[in-house]
Amino acid sequence: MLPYIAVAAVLFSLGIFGVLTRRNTIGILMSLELMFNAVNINLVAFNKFVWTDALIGQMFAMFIIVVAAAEAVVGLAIVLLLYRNWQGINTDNINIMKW
Amino acid sequence: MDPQLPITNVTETLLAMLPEIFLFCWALVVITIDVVSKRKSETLAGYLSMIGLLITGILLSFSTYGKGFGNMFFNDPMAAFFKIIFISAAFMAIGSSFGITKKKIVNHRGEFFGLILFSTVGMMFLSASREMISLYIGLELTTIPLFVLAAFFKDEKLSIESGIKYFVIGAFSSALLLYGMSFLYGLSGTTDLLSMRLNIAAFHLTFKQIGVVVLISNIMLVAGIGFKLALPPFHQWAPDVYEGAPTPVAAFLSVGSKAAGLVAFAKMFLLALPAFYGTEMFPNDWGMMVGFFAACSMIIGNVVAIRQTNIKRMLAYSSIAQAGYIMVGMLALNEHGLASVAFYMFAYLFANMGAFAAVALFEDKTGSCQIASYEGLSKTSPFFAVSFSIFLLSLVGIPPLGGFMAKYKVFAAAIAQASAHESGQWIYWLVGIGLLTSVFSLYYYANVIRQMYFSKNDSPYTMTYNPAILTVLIIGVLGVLAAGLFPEPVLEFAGQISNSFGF
Amino acid sequence: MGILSWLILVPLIGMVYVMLMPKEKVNLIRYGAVIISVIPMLLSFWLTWDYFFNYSGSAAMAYMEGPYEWIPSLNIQYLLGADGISVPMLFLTGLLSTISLIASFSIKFRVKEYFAFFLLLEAGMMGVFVALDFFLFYVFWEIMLVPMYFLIGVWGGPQKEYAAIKFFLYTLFGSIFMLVAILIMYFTSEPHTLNMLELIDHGPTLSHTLQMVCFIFFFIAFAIKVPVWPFHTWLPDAHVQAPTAVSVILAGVLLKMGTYAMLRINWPMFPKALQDLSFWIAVLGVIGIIYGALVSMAQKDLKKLVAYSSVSHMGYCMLALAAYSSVTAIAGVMFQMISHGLITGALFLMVGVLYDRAHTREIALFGGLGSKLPVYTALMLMFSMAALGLPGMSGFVSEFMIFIGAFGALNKVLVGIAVLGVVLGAAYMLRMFQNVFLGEFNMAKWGGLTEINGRELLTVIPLAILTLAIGIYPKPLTDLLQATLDNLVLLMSR
Amino acid sequence: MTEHSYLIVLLPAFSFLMIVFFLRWKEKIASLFSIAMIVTSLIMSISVLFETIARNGEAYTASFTMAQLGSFKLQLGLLIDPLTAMMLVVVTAIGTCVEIYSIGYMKDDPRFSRFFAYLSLFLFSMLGLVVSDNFFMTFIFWELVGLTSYLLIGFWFEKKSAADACKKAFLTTRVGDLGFLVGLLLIMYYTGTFNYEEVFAKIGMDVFPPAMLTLAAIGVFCGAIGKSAQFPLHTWLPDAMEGPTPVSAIVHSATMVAAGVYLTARAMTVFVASADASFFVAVIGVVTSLLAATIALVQVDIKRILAYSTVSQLGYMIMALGLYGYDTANGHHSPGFYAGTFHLMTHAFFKSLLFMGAGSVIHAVHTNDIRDMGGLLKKMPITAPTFLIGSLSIAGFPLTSGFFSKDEIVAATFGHPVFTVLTLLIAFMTAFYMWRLCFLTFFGKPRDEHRYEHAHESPKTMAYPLIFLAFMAVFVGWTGIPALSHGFASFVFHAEPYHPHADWMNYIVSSIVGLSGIGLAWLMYYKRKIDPDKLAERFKPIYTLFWNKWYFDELYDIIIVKPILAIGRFFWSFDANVVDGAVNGTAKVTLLWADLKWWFDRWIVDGAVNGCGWIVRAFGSLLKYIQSGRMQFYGLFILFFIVAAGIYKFESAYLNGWIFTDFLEVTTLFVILIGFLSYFAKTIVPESTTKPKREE
Repeated sequence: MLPYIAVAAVLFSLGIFGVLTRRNTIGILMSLELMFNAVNINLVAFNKFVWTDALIGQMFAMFIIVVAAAEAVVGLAIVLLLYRNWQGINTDNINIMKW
Repeated sequence: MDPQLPITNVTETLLAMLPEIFLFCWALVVITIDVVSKRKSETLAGYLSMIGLLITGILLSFSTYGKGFGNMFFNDPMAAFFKIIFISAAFMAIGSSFGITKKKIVNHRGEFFGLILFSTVGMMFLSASREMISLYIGLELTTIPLFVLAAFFKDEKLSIESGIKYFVIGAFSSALLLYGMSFLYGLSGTTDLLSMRLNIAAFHLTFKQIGVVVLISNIMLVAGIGFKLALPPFHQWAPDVYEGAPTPVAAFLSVGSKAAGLVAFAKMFLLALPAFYGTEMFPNDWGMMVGFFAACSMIIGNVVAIRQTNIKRMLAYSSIAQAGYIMVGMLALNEHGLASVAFYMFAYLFANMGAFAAVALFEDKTGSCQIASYEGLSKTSPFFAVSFSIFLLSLVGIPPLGGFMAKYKVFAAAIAQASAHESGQWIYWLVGIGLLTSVFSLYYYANVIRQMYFSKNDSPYTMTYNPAILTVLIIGVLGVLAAGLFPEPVLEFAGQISNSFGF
Repeated sequence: MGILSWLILVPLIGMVYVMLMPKEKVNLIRYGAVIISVIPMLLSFWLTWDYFFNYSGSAAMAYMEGPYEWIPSLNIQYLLGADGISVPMLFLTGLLSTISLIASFSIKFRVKEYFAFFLLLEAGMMGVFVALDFFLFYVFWEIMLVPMYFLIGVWGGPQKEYAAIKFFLYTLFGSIFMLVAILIMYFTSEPHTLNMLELIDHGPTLSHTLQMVCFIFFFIAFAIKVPVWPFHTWLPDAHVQAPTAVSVILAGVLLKMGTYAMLRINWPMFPKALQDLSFWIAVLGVIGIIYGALVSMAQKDLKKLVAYSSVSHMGYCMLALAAYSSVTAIAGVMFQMISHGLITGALFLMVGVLYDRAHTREIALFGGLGSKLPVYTALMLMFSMAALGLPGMSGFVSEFMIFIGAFGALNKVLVGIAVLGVVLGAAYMLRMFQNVFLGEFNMAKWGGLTEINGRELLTVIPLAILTLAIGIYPKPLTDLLQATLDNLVLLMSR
Repeated sequence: MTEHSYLIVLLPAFSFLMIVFFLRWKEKIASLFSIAMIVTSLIMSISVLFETIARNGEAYTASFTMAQLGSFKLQLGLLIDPLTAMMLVVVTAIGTCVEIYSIGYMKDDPRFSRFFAYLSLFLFSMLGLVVSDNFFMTFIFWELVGLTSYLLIGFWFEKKSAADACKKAFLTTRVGDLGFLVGLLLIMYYTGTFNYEEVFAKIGMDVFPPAMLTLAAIGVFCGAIGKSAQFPLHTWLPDAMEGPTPVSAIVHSATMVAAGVYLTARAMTVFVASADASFFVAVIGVVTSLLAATIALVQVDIKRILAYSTVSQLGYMIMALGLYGYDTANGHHSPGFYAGTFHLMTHAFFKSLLFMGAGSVIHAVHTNDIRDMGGLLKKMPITAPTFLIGSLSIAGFPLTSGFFSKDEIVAATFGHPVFTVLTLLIAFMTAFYMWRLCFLTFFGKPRDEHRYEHAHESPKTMAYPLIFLAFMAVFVGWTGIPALSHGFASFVFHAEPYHPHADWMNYIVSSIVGLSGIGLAWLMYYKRKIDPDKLAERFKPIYTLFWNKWYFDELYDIIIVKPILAIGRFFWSFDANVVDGAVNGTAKVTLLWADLKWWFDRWIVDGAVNGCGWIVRAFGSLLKYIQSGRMQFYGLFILFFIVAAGIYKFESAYLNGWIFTDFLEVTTLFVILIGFLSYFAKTIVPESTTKPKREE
């Protein structure tokens, strides 16, 4: 089981790294997906190797996939708006509000 | 009725869920009617939504305690109490958004109100769950519409910026939350919160090393839920989002979303991962860690608020600080603790929604959110000034207003905890920090009052009130006064919450 | 509903009345407010009369109302009562409120709000002096801050905003300590209660540390109100910036709430802590006396001088409070509270009269007013003399009792130093009097000053009469206080 | 009549109230009413005096409780014993004279009726002081005479000197009262009562530790030092001459300033119980007397000479009383008590006579400077002779009142050679400076022709009191003639009088001393045999010292007045800067000394609240930079704290919390971390983008 967990952890960390360092908003969205998928791997792995009697973990993962899709839709819509208002989706410019 | 009594069949379960189901359908109806009526009417959608919320409230009063679908739907006193808060918050947020739907959101009124209603439904589900999956879904159903709502002014950079910030940080923390949850599942094999608590405890007896995992998931959960609460250091999105989002949305965020976070926190940490001060059951003494965050929140919120010139930003920091006070109540693991949290939320609802309604009204009228532009308002719009002052004073915690009663209750709970347990002595410091910073908070709240009252000049603006916002302001004032002067029924109700959590 | 509830309720009704009046009907508001405030004044007079003849023989609470359940889940009750130490305070509050309202006729703008706030303030003050439930007490204590904040902030002098927020912050800062102490008391009592009378029995059973903590917390809260040196810096600002009538209330009633609360709560509840700390309290008192007097001497602003003299005068109260074992000293506290209320109230009114005419309070700008304004000068002389403790006035009786009592109970050298305050008090008052009223009159500059008018006389004459009456024949007051104070001293010496 | 003696006190008070409230506008009626009241009091006093003699001097007492708390009582009461009865007559008699005199003297004053009101108030207070039966009541009236003295000195308050003088008088006497108050507190503490007779009885019972008794006695005597203008508080009395002359005549020579002597006599039992205190009293008395006499030698202001003479004579009385206490405490007999009170009475008459005479002279020539007078004897046929009679009396010319009373004082010093010598020296000086005054004023050639021409005799209302007082100045002392078996002594003692030794010897010595003083003055200022100016030139340092009144005013100004004002100012700025702005740092405190005022103005806006507020705001200014505006920074922030919390939790769970245990510690650490991060955030965001494009 541990390899799976490790892969998930690596994936999660990569996701975090991506979210925090990408300048491209789409890239950030993709990194977020990485993080969600890391969680999914975790859940499924636990279900498969530890708690095999019920499918709770897999069910949870299904829900997460659905919700992540919905989130991605909203996110992409906002990115479109970003593009329209800033003529670009680079995060460097998106700091009008501060302090 | 005994909250533990199961609802036996699906029909009854669905009946128990009737308010949520109704509100969900009503939201669709609102959107549909707005589209069908070709978006002609300025107010139709708004009033429809308010009526829907009222009906939901009435339905709520018929619903019973009990659970269904495993523990996925669990109607306990906490659920009932917080549903009232969510509905009221939504009601007041909608009431204060007539100004922007009249001018700014001309083509999407139905969607705007519909999304608020959807988010409310999410919160209601969230509050009625004792299970991780439904909790997560409730949380997301709450948050995703709010992402949209924050970015609702499609042509305003500020709004878009607040939307993207809210979205990225929100998704980021929900990923963190999920990661923590996944480990909890891994340790217990269940998503039911009560069984999870027992399973982990049993597991820990035989296998001490899982403590590290619990620890990690603990922190992940705090971070994920802390985001919803805007609890420092997970608060940074809040000022930006509050400033950029439409004011009623900010109001709804500050009350509804925060209350949802509280519920989630209570469920996760009091049911699944209870902290035991001083025992070595497993290393999830989250108490002191959350204590640091609460202390930081009170300090940072109140201190930084002093420096703000934009009133929405100031209120954002104020709500960050208020989260700290609420968490003080949460840390009191006794019969007063949860009750005080619930009551605080109740009092805070009226004061904060009222304050945001006043800000929204002023913004609609003048287009400005600067504190300085409130100068001299007491002469031209006395009702506005009086009610706004009452809200602010309630937020400071001046008796006999609700805010004071709430702070009293919270600090009473904390001191009861501190004086009862040797290991809880540090809570005294927390109370001390809380009280001290509440004195600082006077400085910036009073600053607004000062602008409105102390100036010799007359304000160039005179407020005019539409019926909806008038209702909101009046409800706010009455609520604040009632929570301060006759809080007994609410306190009693809140007391049941503690009981239902086994304190 | 008993008489004490009406004392609180009538001003609130008055506030509603004022709020319902249209803002243009200035006279309807002013006279209405005064007339309504006369009712609690008469009630408080009757109360004093009735208490003196029917209840003053015993230390028990009279006119008890309640306990009615208010918030049962927190054991908060509506419980009112009055005894020998609250009745004189109610008398003072009733009288000074009406007088201040009459003096407020010189307020020219935003009259409606002013009178509404003022009546709210009166309700709060009355409440503090009759509340016997801690929570209720705290509510009344805090309720007053808001109208006070507005009264200073809207109608005050040039630095009003600063003074208002400073006052508000300072007192709120004190209040949080009180809140913590109240909560500790509540949770350590068994069964949990907020009833002050029961907690007075509960207090001494606490552990020594806890007693000390609670004592100090309460003390900070009340000391800020008194104000005890070094918590006094809000006072000069608030006094000077506030409009006349508000200064009168501040000096006459609000400062007394601190000492009253010490007598009511702090002192009898934690006798052990009191015994440990009494020396230091006396030291603070003596510092206050000397410091206040010295600083007064350096003042250039008439009102600031009077304000700092309050610090000095309240220092006497603290000195006497430290001498808790002496009935004479505690009686001296009560006398000093009343006489300071009357005298300093009157001095503020007088300064206000001058300010209304001259639009300045700079001592150095005046001189020789005695020849132009004989009546005003005579009254001012009388009140200055009363303030410096001339026999025949209430100030003397109180100071004398304080010295006698404190000398018997405290460190003799300390009291000896405190006696210096008598000379210093004379020094700053006479210096002020000389510079303003004696010397050559500047006809060109102040020729236009007019003599004190009938309305203003109406406000100060009652104070003058009372000052003299208490100074010449204090026996009724001592009789009224005797039983209560005996009991109090017994409680404090436990 | 004795049982109604409270009326003696109350009638002047009634007169005061009537004038203030009803008769203020009718000057004539006001003055007449006031005189009627005091005359009534005088008649009653005389009858009280005779009744007291008839009672063989037994004391009459009555009391009224002002306030009571348990055993603690504040009472007002009457104590009519011979001393009281004597003083009552003296006060009312001189009061009557002065009021009549004032009709003329104050004739055209715009505040004529107010003057009578004040005089009545003064008489009320003085009589109250006289009849008091306890220390408390004495203290009350003690202060009230202080007030009236203040009012009367400052009667012409438009003059700056008068305004200064009245304040000085009040404050200086109040310094003495401080000691009085401490004495009272000690007495109350040890005896539990204020009543004279009870206190005396308790002293007999040894309730006092000796040291405390001495302290109490000296404390009470401090009151006398202030009120009777004894060294070192004597400086106010000469300045008090700024008041109208009738005021000087009654308040500042005959009655109020004698109150100190009266109090010392009244409380004699206390002094008798403490030899140390008595000796202190005697020393103070003689020092004062000598000091004042030396100053009087060179002064040129007629009223000031009389004022210093008053101080000197009061010192005389005090010394006599002190020696009595000392001798009695040591078991010797002494006539000091009798001498002191006797001189008090005679001095009251001749000194008020002298003052009124001086007032008459001033009225005539409109100057106080005796160098501008001369030869007035011809111009003032009534004033001059009466004044000379008064001068004879004070100089101790045989068979005048002063002769008998001064004689007894000399007798009281027997057994203390130093005192005897000094006493005789002072008597000599007294005779000299009084007659210097007389010769310069009334004899010789007029030195200012203009003033001389316009001089005229005063009106009758002023003249008649002079005649009456001159009569008294000669004959009142005869009540104490040894030949009449020491009538006064036996009366005051109401017991077997003590006969001093060597009466005749004594008389001869003091006569010689007095006459030689007059003779020297005659030689110097009438015959001009010795040139006073040359003398002054020769003894220049001493002359300058005397001329400048031993520099006491300057000294007090430097060591007391200035420091107190400076301290006041310092505390004030302390208040504004340090207490108020505790955070502003110690560095600023040092600068504070540089220019207090500037700092006050600069920092008044920074209060403790604002001071704290300053910290809070500064902190707020820093912390707000964590809001860098970049969402990825926010994420980083979250991550950072997840790691931080992880470290903390791991440490507390598995390393047994050996790094972080305290809640406050970690909270502070967290806040500091956030502060650091915000500083970091501030530095990484380029300045160009810090300008928000929001609506502001």
